[in-house]
Amino acid sequence: MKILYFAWIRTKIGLSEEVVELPGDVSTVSDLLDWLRQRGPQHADALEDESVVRVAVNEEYAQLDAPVSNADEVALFPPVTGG
Amino acid sequence: MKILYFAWIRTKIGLSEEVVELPGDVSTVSDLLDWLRQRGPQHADALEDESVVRVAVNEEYAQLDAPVSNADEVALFPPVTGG
Amino acid sequence: MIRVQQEDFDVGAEISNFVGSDKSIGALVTFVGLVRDMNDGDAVADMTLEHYPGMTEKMLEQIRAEAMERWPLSASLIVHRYGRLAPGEKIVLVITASAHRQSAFEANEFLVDWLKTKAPFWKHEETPEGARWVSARSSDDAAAARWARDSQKQ
Amino acid sequence: MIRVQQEDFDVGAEISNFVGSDKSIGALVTFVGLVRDMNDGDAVADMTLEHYPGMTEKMLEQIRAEAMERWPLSASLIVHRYGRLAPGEKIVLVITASAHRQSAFEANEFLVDWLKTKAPFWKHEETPEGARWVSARSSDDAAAARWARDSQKQ
Repeated sequence: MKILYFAWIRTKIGLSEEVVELPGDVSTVSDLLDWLRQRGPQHADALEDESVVRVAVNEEYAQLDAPVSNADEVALFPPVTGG
Repeated sequence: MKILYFAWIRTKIGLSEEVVELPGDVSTVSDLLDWLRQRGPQHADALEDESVVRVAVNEEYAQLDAPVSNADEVALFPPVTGG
Repeated sequence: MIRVQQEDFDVGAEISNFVGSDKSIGALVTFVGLVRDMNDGDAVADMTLEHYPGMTEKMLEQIRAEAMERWPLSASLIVHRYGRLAPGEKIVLVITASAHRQSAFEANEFLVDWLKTKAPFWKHEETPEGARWVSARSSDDAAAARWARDSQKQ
Repeated sequence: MIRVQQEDFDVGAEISNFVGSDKSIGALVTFVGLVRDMNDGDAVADMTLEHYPGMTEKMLEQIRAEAMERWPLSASLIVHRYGRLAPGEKIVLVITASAHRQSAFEANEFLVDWLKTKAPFWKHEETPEGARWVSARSSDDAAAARWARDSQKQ
């Protein structure tokens, strides 16, 4: 799975993207966030407060219960501030 | 008094403006309209339906009970359609 | 500022002049009204806008001042044309600018609704059915009524 | 049409291209968002807009299509910039055109509200207090919520 990070989630994690191999028990966005938080203190810190984490799966907004697989591109970012 | 006519009130009356000397019993916009309707059939026709006559006294919208005198400039016109 | 003129205006140039070096503007809303080639089901070949010189400028300045007082605007501009206009030509320009978009949008709609119902302009159009004076729309009165305040009559 | 670009845009030229020879347009509404030199009480020296290439274009096109479906628009255009921007520079342009003004105003506000709350852009600003990511405003969420439909989630 390709994971993209934007804005302060990117700067806190220190990566703009990474490619990961998901373990078999990660099947939803919620599982993915739990799993990512275990990858290290920076991931844990950046993703700590789920209320300010927005998720897109294959360039579409997704909810916590949306399914994910290794073939997907997932993006994690804070609430947007464009316009 | 200088009276200006605009749009179809102008074309019905056949005048864009006229200068008149008011008789002493004309003291409000309403009196003025009554008096003008007696000046001829074109005036009577153009000013027949008061619901579609708008009045300005000295370039400000005025109601039927507003006072008028010979020193004023009065304009009579249909509802506006600009913008 | 307000202007009543026969000649066309350049929207891009008006916006540039308008913004100038003011860096406190976050939102700029522009309304342009154009002559349509159809009105009330008939083709329109040409239009002439009559106005009341003097009162027009006075009323536009009054309403612009009211908008500036009701909303926290950086600036506002009204340009309204008169005379003969062909379909596709611009009739009116309203620009409002503010730090935030809500004021800029609201003040712009207020000014346009007001222009449609109070500014002394009258449209006369030529159609295949003959020439005619355009009738006022009750929907325009309803739109303008949204902005009424207790402190204001009419 | 939608465009996501680093370079500036010319509002006058965009409007001219946009209207073209369409004489059915009676009302054209333009929104321009600009970088302010103050935000949340601090001077802003410079701003950088980060975006998610790919998703940004896709989302802008989706919402533009939704506006075209919800209002009887002749046309609509969204241009959004990214990269480094100084105070006074233009960030975003939204143009909507319709036969009548109500649709043009409503669709424009809908698109701007949506852009503020759903388009994947993030502002990073430099102030005397240091650099910071701009926080989302709950007032923007409230504005966007006005347009929610039962048939649509989020």
